[in-house]
Amino acid sequence: MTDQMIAPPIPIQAQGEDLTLLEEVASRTAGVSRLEMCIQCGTCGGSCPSADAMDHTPRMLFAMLRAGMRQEALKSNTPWICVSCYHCVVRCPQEVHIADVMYTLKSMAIRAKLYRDSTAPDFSQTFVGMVEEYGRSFELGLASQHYLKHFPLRLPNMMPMGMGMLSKKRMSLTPKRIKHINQLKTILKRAKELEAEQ
Amino acid sequence: MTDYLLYPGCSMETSARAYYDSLKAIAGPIGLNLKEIDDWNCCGATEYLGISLTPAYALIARNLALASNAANGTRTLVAPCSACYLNLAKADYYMNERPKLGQMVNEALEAGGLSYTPGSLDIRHLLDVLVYDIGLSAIEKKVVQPLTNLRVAPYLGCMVPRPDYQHRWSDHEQPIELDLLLKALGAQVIEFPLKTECCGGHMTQIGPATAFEMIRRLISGADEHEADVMVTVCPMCQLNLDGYQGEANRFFGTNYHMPILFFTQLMGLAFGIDPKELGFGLELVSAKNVLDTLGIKAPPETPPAPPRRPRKPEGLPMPKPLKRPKVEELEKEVTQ
Amino acid sequence: MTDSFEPTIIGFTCNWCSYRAADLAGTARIKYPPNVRLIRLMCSGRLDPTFVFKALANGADGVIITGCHPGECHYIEQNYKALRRFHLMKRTLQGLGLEPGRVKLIWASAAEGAKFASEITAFVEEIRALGPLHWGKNGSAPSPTVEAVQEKVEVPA
Amino acid sequence: MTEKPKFAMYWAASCGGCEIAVLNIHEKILDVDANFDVVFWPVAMDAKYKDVEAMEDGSILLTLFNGGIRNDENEHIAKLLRKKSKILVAFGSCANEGCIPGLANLSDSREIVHTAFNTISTDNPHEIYPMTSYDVPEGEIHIPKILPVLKTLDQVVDVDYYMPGCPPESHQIAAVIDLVVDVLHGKAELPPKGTVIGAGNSTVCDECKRTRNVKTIKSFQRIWGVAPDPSLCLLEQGIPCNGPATRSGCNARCPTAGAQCIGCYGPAEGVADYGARLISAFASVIDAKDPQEIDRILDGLVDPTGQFYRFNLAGSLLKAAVPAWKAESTHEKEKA
Amino acid sequence: MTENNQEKIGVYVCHCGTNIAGVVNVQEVAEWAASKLKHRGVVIAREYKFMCSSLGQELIEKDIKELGLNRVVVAACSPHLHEKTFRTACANAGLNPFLCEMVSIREQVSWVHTDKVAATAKAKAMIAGGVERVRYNSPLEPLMVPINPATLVVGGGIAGIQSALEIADAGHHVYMVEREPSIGGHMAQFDKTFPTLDCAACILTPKMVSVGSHPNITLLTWSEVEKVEGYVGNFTVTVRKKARKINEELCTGCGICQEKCPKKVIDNVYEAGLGYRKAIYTPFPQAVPNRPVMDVENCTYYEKGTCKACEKFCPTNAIDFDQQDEILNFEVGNIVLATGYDLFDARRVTNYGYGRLPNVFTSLEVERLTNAAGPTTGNIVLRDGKTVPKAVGIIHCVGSRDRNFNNYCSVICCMQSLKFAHLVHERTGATVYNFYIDMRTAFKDYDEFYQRVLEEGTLFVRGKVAEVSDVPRTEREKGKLIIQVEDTLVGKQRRIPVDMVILSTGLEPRKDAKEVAKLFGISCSVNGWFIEKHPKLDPIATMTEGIYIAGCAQGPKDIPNSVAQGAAASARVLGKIEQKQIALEPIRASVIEEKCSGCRICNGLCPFNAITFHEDRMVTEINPALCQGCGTCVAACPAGAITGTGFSNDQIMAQIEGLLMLNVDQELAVA
Repeated sequence: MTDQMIAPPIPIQAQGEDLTLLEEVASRTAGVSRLEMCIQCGTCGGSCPSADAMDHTPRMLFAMLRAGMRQEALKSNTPWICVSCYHCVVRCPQEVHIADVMYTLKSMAIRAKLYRDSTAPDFSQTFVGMVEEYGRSFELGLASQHYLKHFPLRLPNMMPMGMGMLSKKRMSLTPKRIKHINQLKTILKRAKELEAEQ
Repeated sequence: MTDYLLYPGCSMETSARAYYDSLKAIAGPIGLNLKEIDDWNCCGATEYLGISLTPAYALIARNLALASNAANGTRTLVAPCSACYLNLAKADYYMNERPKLGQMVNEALEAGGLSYTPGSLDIRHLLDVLVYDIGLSAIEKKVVQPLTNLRVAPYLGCMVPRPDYQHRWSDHEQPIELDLLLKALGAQVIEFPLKTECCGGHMTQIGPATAFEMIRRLISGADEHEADVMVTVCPMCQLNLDGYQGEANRFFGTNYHMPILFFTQLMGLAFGIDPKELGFGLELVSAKNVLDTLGIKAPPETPPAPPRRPRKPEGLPMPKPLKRPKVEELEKEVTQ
Repeated sequence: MTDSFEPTIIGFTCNWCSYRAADLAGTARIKYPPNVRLIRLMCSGRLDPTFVFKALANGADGVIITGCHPGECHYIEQNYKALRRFHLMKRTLQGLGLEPGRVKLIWASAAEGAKFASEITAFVEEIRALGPLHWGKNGSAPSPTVEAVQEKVEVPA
Repeated sequence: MTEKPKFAMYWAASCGGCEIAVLNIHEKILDVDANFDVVFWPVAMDAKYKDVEAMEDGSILLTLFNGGIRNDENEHIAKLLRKKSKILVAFGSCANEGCIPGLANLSDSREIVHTAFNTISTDNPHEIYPMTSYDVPEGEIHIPKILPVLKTLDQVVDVDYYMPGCPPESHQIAAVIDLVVDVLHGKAELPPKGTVIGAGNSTVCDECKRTRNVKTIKSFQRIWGVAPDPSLCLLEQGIPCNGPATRSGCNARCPTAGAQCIGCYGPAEGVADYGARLISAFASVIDAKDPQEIDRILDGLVDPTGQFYRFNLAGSLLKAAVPAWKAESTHEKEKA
Repeated sequence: MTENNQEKIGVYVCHCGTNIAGVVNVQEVAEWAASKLKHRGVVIAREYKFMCSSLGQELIEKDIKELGLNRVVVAACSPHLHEKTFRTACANAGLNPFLCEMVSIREQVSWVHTDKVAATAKAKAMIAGGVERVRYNSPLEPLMVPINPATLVVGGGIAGIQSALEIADAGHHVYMVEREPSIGGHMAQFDKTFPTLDCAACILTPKMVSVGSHPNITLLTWSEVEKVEGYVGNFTVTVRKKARKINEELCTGCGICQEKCPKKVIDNVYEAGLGYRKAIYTPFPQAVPNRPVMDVENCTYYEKGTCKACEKFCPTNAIDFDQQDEILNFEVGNIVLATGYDLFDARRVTNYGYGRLPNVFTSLEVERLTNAAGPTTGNIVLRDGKTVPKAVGIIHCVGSRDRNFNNYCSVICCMQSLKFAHLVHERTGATVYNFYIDMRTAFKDYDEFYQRVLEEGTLFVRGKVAEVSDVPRTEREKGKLIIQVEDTLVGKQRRIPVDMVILSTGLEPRKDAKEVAKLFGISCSVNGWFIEKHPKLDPIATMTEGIYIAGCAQGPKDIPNSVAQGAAASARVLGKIEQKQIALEPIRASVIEEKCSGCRICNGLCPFNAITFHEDRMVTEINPALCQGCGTCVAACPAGAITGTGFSNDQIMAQIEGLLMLNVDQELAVA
């Protein structure tokens, strides 16, 4: 064996560690995230009811943020799978605002267009689109639009439920609009401008 | 009469109509005066927060601003929906914890001629107000039809007891408030260890398989405990567990039939209110069995005398459960 | 050189917590503005309101009083006495037309060097925003010491 | 027979009570006449300033100066008498520490003039204000100019002795006259310069007969709101008695009569700031650790500034409130 | 007080290498002090590279001798670092050490500021403050008090036992006060001790017996300290000796009363709630003293008025139903507090189900289960009392390292968990899982024990357990306790079914630690542990002279460290006793009697009880030996009748003037 046969080591920073990532996530999170306090104990990953469906446990995701793995972290499906049950939040021994960090990661992923599966982001955006338009959520519009796009094959299965909801008037056929929708739109417009200045 | 501001939230007018109807029906008897805030908007559920921070909080804060303007001698804003409750509470808390957020949100609100000072409202869930303000003994006094033979699984879901910014609940994992309220109605309340597990949340929309598994865990848990009905405090939980129960049955090849009702509906029944006024019949998994059980006007059985403690104890003694001071006070209120 | 206002601030620390917090801020090289001059007392309970009045009369624009956190006083509970005196002193000073923000009380443990520095920084900015306090400034020698009186007073012509 | 030593008494900004107090020594006043040649005492005899100006420097043996320095006339006479007197005594609270006239230092002097001449107490439709000089056919006439702040005598000139009280107690005045007479006859020596005479070295409590215990104050009361226990320390009953900080010498007149001490004898020996002593003392014995509770108790002290500085404001470390001090600084600058 | 400007002050400005000189223009400062502060008594001002070096100190000593300096100001680092150094230097040159003041221009100037001009100006102002202050410094002499050679040891756990024995063996008297009926503490409940697995009873019992029989030890069990007065060398202690309802003189410890007593009570103390005792009992057979106590709350006679079985059967008529609590007073010179810890209440972690799920156990329960003298005679079984577990999960860090409960590490849990892993494996052959966040085995032979447990096949899962559930999701989970955890080294959530869960519960300060601290005039940290004088250099002493702390009362620790601290405390006490008398810091308050009007404002302000009121003379007096020098009473005295040495009003007022001098006098500010 000669020296040439041994592959040269890959430099650790080959992918370009992005040490501003953790700070950026913290600064974009509502409240004080305490993200830097994570001791990697795994309470979050252990508590998560939907952890099985996640690419990475929340703990791993936080380690990736620390390691500056921007692409990988933002591509992870983990934040989208989070059901906001807050089990991890109340159990976290370091009081990290885990659920809110997940929201931050989602918004950063949307901004960077880095998610792999568009189901969840689409759902969020459809939902929000309706809210921005009417000031209220519109379940029928949301459900039909969303299922049609992402689960067309499941739609027939969902029909009984949808029909039941409709027949019992638990879903309305037309969206309801708030009175001062223009006021709301003005507020949201200003909020978006402020967000963009960030 | 105590005045409260009410933020109903979108579901109360649609998918959770039964919740709203039954709430309106019981409010009078227990002296709960709810003032719906005018022209409220959607709180954004769990979706807007994941898209953009400032707009999401501005959306929520518009409701807080409207509520604080409407506040006349009261500072309590009641939300019956868990997600709404949490979002409102969260905005109020974080606008204070991160003054910069508060400042940006207020800047946005100003564009619409509004403003909100964090901390100026007490944001509370309906159950909290019923248990801690109205009081269990007052509720118990209104009971004319005790739910004696009904086995109830109390189910709170996630966002009421957690993250609990203002420490309003007895516990994050196994809170006792709903159990005691149902006991005050005379129901047989089962020790339901899954009472704050997740119903699946928005996963019914974005990852049905995951959601169905979470629904199955809860329904099968209640079934194992031989519950006649699961009682919830949240429109989303009700929708997931009731609306998707059939779909979950199909997915796993199971055949559960677990009615899911709002706690206010059971309160109404116990108060002797007509089931129709309480939104019965709107559920997809029929709750007829509940009414049937109660229809049997059998006099309440005298409970069997507790067995005498054996002279020679078997096995090792168990530690006594921890009595938090809050719980102890609450328990004193229920005579049962 | 700008003519921006540089406030002069007198700070009082207790020997056990806040003075050590100042030490720690130093050891950790945490920067804060040079406007504050500290006086070490054994305890915040030693703080006599006279000292604060003296400082204000002699040209300080603000006074910051620091001590151990409640419950952590080296002398068990004397910082509560400081707290109470601070409240009453503040009320009295307000009666004398002083902005309430000119005198401040903060708690800092021996471990809170960073907190100490950030509190000082914040206080300097708060006083800067309030502007100069004219008590005892502009050359009118305030409250001279006994010796100074003897030097100064002459029989007028 | 040699000439009798000369005596003068002057009344600057004060109420006149000090003069009355001097007359209240009854037949002792004859000792004054027997031992002194009264050369200047505007309230008792006719004299002109120019007569005093004509005297030789140091020719008056003893001058009792009462009143604070409020205007330039006060200031001029203070300087004049200082020059002409061997012994200058700051007589009474005004000269010592400003007393009630000194409370004007809570405001800017312009505000005071305005209040005096153009508010509800004065019918002044044409808004006429006094001028300090005015031309009349006989020539220009002057009235004294008000100074920005009231000063104590020793803030203007060197003072030999201090005699506190509002007014000084007659028995103390008598004792001081006895002492001076004894000195004149070589039977005693003058105390060191700067000494406080005609008063004790301790505080009012020393002379107060009420029973005292370890103090814990749970609330402050105003004296007309309660019927205080006649034998127990007033402060312990929540009545803000200034006795603990006030120089003794009055035989605890007020507390003995059932009223709280308000502090006319000024601070005890060696105290730099009278109010600070009381602030510290009162706050030390409040029974609270929680900031809100502390505030609640302190709310009972309705006017802390008045409570602690009724007599001592001009003589305190801070001397005046911020507005008055600002005016004084400007004045000093202009002079310079 | 200044005496007609007779001050001759030397000012010494330190460069501290570049630490100070890099930011502050040291030379300018020294020249300025020499010229501009001349009229304030400064006769010499020097700068030097390292003032604290022996050459720097010699410089000061030389000036004191040659120039006749009578005051010294050193502008250098924090006085907490070198005040002693410079004061000693002054003393060496014959100047009273308290006539030396330090000005901290390193920690408070050069290290925290960057603007050189502003930093230099601030240094000047601070030196002016120091100079003004030092003019009012007065020479102080320490106060000497005699030391009573007797010692009080509070707490009869292993730390207290060690401390008491060492002092008693050295020939001095010890009073040991223990709250429980027997000494021995938590260690007496343990089975094996890590890492050597010695039997706890085998090594502890002989020491307990020594305490019980030592001629120099007065043992007071079932007793509590009620009051402590006095000060180092001269404490007066009041102890309540609770009524045992047993005449200890007559009792022989035969145990017949316990045998005959018909009332069984769950033993929540010694048996950790797992076993039973009688209403009259000694907590365990090797108890010292071997005298029972009667539990009057549970005794049938006190409940119903009849029974007295114990009295009937007692062969020596030692039962005394009328016995009352006794109050004892005695004097000691020093006190060792070894009051130990409480176990964290695992019921607070709802998600681990302790108290709800029968087969979740705490560490202390498992100690009793594994103990051959315990309720199961050493058999590790489930709550049913018979089933041997096939799989056992041990959870570390329960209640520790968690901001929801206690954010400190309880130190002993890792080793305790490893010990349990070993014992469970050895006694039951069960599969053992250990769930840990970080494995902390840092002490002699500890990591070797970890290796041994690894060898035995214990399965280690790195992850803090999220929850323990009894709700199965699959067949294999049925009838089991499921431990749900993220295996962080795999990065996946796991659900591990076991039969038994052992919670390695953390250590907490005693519930009444705060009251005890107050009783003895010491303080507690935020977490509630007693605070030592210095965390590194004086971990045994407290801020109150003559009071020492040992064992877990000071913070979580294992047996070797508790013993070491107990021994160290006794060494400190013996050192004090050997001194025969002690010098107290001269920073003290005192009352000027002629000025005191007896208003009694100050009377309730001293937590050290140094203030007393003399009704006869109507004046207040401060006991200089008790006074700790905080100065609160000085600030409170409305008559200005209390003065404080070292931090007098004159000193502080002068310092304020000095600090602000440059603002007032523009002349001074010019370099």
